[in-house]
Amino acid sequence: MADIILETQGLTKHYGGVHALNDANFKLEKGEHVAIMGDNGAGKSTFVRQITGVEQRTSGKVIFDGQEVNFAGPLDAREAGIETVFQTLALADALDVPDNLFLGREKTKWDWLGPFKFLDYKAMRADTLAALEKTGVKIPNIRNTIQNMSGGQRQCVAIARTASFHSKLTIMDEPTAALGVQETSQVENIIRTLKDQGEPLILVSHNMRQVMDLVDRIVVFRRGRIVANLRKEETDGQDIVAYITGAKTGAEFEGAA
Amino acid sequence: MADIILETQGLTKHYGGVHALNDANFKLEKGEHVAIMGDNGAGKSTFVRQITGVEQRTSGKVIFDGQEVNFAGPLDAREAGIETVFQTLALADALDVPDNLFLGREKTKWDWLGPFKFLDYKAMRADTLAALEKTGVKIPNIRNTIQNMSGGQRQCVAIARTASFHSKLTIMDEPTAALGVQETSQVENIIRTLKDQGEPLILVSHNMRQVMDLVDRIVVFRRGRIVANLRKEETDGQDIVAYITGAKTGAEFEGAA
Amino acid sequence: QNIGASIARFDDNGLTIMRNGMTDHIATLDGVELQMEDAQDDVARQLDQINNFIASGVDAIIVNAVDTNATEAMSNAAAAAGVPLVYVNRQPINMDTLPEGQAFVASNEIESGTLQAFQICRNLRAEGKSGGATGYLMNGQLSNQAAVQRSKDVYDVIGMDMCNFMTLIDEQTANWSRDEAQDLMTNWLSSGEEFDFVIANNDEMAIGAIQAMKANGISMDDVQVGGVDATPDALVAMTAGDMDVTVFQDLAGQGAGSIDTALALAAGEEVDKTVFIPFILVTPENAAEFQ
Amino acid sequence: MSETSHGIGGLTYDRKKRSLPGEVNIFFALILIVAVFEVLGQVLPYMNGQSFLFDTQDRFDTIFNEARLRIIILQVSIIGIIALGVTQVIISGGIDLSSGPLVGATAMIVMSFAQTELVNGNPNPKAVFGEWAFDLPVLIPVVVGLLFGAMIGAINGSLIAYTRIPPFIATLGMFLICRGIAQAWTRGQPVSFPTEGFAALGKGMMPVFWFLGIAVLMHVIMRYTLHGKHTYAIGSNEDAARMSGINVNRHKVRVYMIASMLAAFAAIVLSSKNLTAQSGMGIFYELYAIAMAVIGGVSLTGGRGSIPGTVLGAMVFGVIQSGFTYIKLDAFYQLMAMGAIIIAAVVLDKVRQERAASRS
Amino acid sequence: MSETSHGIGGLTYDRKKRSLPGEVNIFFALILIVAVFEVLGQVLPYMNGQSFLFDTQDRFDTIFNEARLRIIILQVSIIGIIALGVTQVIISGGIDLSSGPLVGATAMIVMSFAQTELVNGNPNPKAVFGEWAFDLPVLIPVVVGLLFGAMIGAINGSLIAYTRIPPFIATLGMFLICRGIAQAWTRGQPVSFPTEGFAALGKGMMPVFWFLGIAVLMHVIMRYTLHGKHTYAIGSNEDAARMSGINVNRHKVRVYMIASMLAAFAAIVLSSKNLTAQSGMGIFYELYAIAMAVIGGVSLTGGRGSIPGTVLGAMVFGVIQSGFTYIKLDAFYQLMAMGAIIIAAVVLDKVRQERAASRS
Ligand SMILES: Nc1ncnc2c1ncn2[C@@H]1O[C@H](COP(=O)(O)OP(=O)(O)OP(=O)(O)O)[C@@H](O)[C@H]1O
Ligand SMILES: Nc1ncnc2c1ncn2[C@@H]1O[C@H](COP(=O)(O)OP(=O)(O)OP(=O)(O)O)[C@@H](O)[C@H]1O
Ligand SMILES: OC[C@H]1O[C@@H](O)[C@H](O)[C@@H](O)[C@H]1O
Ligand SMILES: [Mg+2]
Ligand SMILES: [Mg+2]
Repeated sequence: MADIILETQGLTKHYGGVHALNDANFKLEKGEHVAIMGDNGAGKSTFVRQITGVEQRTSGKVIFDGQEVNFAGPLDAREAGIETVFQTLALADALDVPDNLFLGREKTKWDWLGPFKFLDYKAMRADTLAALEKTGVKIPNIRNTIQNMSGGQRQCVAIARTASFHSKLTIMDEPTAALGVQETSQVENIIRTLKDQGEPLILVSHNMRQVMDLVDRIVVFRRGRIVANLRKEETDGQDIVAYITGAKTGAEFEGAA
Repeated sequence: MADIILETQGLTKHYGGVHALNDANFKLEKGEHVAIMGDNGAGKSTFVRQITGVEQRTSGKVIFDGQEVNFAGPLDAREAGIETVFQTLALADALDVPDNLFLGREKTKWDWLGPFKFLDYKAMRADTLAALEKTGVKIPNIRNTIQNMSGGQRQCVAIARTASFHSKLTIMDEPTAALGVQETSQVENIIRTLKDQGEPLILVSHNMRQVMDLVDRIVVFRRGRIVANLRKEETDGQDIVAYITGAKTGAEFEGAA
Repeated sequence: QNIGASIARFDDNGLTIMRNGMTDHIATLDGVELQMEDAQDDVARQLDQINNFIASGVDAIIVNAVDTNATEAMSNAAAAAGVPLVYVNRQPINMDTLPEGQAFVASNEIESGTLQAFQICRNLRAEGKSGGATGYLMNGQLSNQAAVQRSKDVYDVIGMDMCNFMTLIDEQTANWSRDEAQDLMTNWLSSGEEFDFVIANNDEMAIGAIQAMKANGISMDDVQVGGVDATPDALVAMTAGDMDVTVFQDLAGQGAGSIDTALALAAGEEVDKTVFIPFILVTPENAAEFQ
Repeated sequence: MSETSHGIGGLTYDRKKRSLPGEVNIFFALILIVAVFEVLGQVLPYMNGQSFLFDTQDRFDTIFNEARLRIIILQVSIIGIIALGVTQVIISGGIDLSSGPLVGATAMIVMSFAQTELVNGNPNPKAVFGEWAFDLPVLIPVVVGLLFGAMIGAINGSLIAYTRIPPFIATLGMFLICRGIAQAWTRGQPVSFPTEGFAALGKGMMPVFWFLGIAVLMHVIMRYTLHGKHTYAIGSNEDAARMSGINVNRHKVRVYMIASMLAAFAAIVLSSKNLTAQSGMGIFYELYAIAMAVIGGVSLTGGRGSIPGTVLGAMVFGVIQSGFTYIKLDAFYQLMAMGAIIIAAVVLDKVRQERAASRS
Repeated sequence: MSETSHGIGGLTYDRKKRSLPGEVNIFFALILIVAVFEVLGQVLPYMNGQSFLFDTQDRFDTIFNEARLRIIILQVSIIGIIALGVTQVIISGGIDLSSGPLVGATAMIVMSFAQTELVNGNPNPKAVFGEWAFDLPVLIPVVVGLLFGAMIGAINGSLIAYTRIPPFIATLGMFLICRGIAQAWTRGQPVSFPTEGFAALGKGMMPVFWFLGIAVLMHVIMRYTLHGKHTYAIGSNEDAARMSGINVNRHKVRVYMIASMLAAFAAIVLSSKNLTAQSGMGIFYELYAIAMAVIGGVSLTGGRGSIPGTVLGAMVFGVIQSGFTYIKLDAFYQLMAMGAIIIAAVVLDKVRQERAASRS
């Protein structure tokens, strides 16, 4: 089992009367890229939020890198080595692009000053340009605040942030939803690079083509439950849609949904 | 010219030093469905914001339904007959689904009470269910607040809102970006219905398949300028990508970008 | 001639009477201008106002101190700029060391509370309650020196042999306010305890207490109520038989006196450094004199 | 419709598991505070086993100390009226700091139109105007007061809506302006001796009657009418409200006008209750009114809260104030204890909310 | 890097057209207000052509009325020090209402450790402690004051960070607690007669020195250090800051601690300047400090503002206050005019901002 990077057992989240996630048993091997698909409201983002400690789960276990974990917040998850692009992006509107890219891990000088250490603006700006380049996005002035960026520009900043730092696991929740044709293919290249480097990935996406192009395995959520776990080679778009819509349910998931 | 519903002449918007939109000349005929495509940051949403009065343009003219218009705000635009799904959705987080669907045009009783007239919650709830049905979305409890909805559920609420009211022109800025496979096809059906009813539409989208399926004409933005105006029959995906990336520029737009 | 005056608080009842005394007196004088500032109960603001007067080049300054302990800094500022300074109504702490060209016209709060409490003590004795009487004490704003002093005067009187039959059930602040006094009194009443007197640091609170007691059906003959200030409202209450004791100070006289002293100092004349204006006890017998 | 699950797309929603409304928490906090005072009454040696809410001396017909029940609510009724208006301001995403000074200014103005000619047979020693202003029908001062409130509210609202300056600044400016008006009106002199008609408005338990009556009215407005819905919508997301076609500017003016008219009405009741008007009246009322609303669950970031919550928030203050006098807490420590209890009440509310949110 | 256009993807950005920083607007407002006073001095008949800023009576060596220049900044220096701390609190998305009462409480405590034994040869009539507390080195009261401030700030910050109650409530509670402490310390009696060493801290223009010195320090912190960047990030989007791995809770505690320590330091300078401490000191300072920051362009919704802006905001107050005395404005109207000018200054700023935003 040493090659399992993430495992969830019976992971469940209820919001008052809404059963958003029920009894999710999920495994991800080191180096593996897995897609999560499913209808709107199927519980995909809820699943991501439980793993990354954004919310506290109702019940179930999360085992990361061989250890049972109970992240008190996303800070803990990140420190454990999970990098996430959230669906809500998590950018600070009033700050500019380099500030956002380095938020929480700024480059600094004179570190003996503790919380008052100085920021190395110059270095961060240079690195920002390099990181954004990879996403193929165009931004007229990276010193403008994030609130003045277009939807796709914002998304690229969030992706560049995640891609700039090494991690044990990367999670991307619909990373290309707002992206243009060119930017999407650039981000897909970033994902391929992760694959080549052996970094595992969970990709939430509604884009069938993208999923079939990129990942090894597809997990389908429906009404808060996992209803299918399919190797890419053994399935196709139509088959997946059948699981998404509930026309089919995976053999090992009978009784679900 | 009586069959032109919307025309812009030299529409331009600068934000400080950022030239987001330059000299856009655009025409839309009654009953016509047009797609706007372009890279992230190309100026598509900026174009939409100028037409709908969300922002005040730097220069240029907007002619709607035969009259030059200068909307002071989105309220004016809506009253003139333009229904818009903004990229930012414009939902009130603390209100529930029916409240959001009817925001600004609630069903009421005892109208002689003026601003203190009573809300007809029952009627609005029933209509909400009907309107959402069309988008194919699933929502466990429509009385939950919008902030508790998934990304796709939110987007469906915004679309249902626009689709529920008749208008002279409908504008949708990336309406299906966050939608699942099923919901996307439902929303595309809504758009087809508009087409059948002869209602004109501007659709901003990055989805080539969708654009080719749905619209009559494609306008491409690049670096804040219109660089192509293509009838669907005379183009194809690769051709459009060439315009988006700048490999090609429309004959009548020489000099642009 | 330009005189600048800084008053502790403009919306204070007693100080308003004093202010009016000043403006009325100025109206009778030729060629004298008075500029009055509201220190809004802020010590620091008052010191700044004095410095502003100095910047504007006034001929003399009058100060009704927010905090009489802060007068040293003010005296220093005025002396350094060579501008005469008169303290009014509240006695400055640096009275022994006042620089040249400074004086004060004030009254001593030790008198007010003492006169009031002692008269209540005498009235209670006269009613035959010297075997034991209980009551309540209403404090003014706890940060206000007049309030602190007047309450202290009350304890001192109750500590005397002649008055130690009086005991306080409770004391609370009603912040000089009639409204808060009404609520406070009603709260006291809701405990159902018997009592014989209510002493308040000012008339407004005494009137509030009276209103609350009357609303709860208590006869004003059975309770001794005392305030300070002799405001018109209090005198009316006294004539109506509701209030028993108040204390008058000649605030208008103090105001006018401070102006004359300031003018004299500005003209370089010799003046008395200290002018004491005494408090006067007011009871139903002499109330008419003050109306 | 209340029978259905309000779900769509074939999803079921388990209604039994839904969270309780926030007001329930504040209600528990209130009960808790009362219980603490009851226990203190038994435990503190000098209290001789008195009871806070119950009648231990057989003074009343019921088992309750009715005098206590009355004063608990009476003493918060006037600020409570202000808090009702402030509640909608905060829900709309704004704040109103001017209500306290507005009380002072309105009281001065109103009382000047409510004076009697003769006091105990003597001419009124505090007359502000001449002959013509004596013994006017009670409607006149009331209308004058409400108009003044409406005017101040309209200025607040217009500044906030049309110039887009922060409500904190607009109403802080108005705070100073109203203090100035209050003092300039009679140059600081109190105004007293109203007509009997005017004095009746705030007599006895009348303030409670006004407070609860207006609370019911405001609750209906906030919960069931267009005005209420738009107030929540603007507070939740002003841009969204604007884009959805709500006339946000006009609405804001109305919200601030209602708030200021309620503050003006509070001034009328207050000056009637006290039979006097003084320019310093209403000091810190704005802070207490805001605190009542927030303790009652109104969110300072807008969009959330309710009138019943604010009424309960006001009750918390009433109980605390009365409780302190009851246990004879030293005045110096009352302020500290009040501060601690305000914090504790809101913390309690938060803790219960979070627990509810993470409950299965 | 400042030569490049900071664009990516081949886009060019026209740097010459970028908007001016917000502080410029406030600076213009300030100039405008000064000009108005100068003109009034010439125009009002009773002013006999006096000048506001210039020396027309040849009282000073330079062409300026130096006494005026000094008092303009002197009188806002102490609240200004508080405003510097409040600026970071507001930028972080919070608010601090407790600073005014904290000034009162700290002044009382500090002064008790700063008393002299002999006053003009007599024993100190206001002594709070015994023998041991007389004539202590000046460092002791200063450290005691700063520690007290740090403690109050830590409580504020911890409540806000860990219990998630609104800053308005936490600091309103602390407002009452500090007022209580101030009054309970000596049961309302002022504390006076400090040592010469202590008196030197706030003598003459020392408050100005402290204000400007701390302003420079705070500017560097907010603009160039991690603390500053994280303060802006949290105020801009707290959830995002949390998700990005900033320890938001610990950061908030630090922000409130700095604010309260600055308020405590202001209390030290204030009591030294006035040679006394009184429990009512600092009344309304919290409101003025917040107003200075907001006039200086700090946004009450968090994420936006700067220290130089706040310094200019403070200057606006100084000029207004001094100007009113200069034109001998009746005190009743001063409050009104002050209110109107605060509003006008912010409106002006807004108008210029909007014009700049819609400029081509
Ligand atoms: N805080 C919350 N309170 C109540 N219900 C919630 C909350 N958050 C999510 N939900 C509900 O839980 C369900 C799952 O939501 P989730 O965001 O996980 O969906 P998703 O699969 O990510 O959808 P999408 O593709 O639209 O992003 C939805 O029905 C949603 O309305
Ligand atoms: N308020 C603003 N201030 C400054 N720049 C802005 C502002 N709004 C938009 N921009 C800039 O204008 C350009 C066009 O933005 P716009 O939102 O129109 O792009 P878009 O074509 O809609 O992109 P997307 O596909 O990502 O939504 C972008 O470079 C963006 O950064
Ligand atoms: O400072 C405020 C107080 O001042 C006193 O002199 C007066 O008697 C009180 O009524 C109160 O006004
Ligand atoms: Mg999602
Ligand atoms: Mg866009």
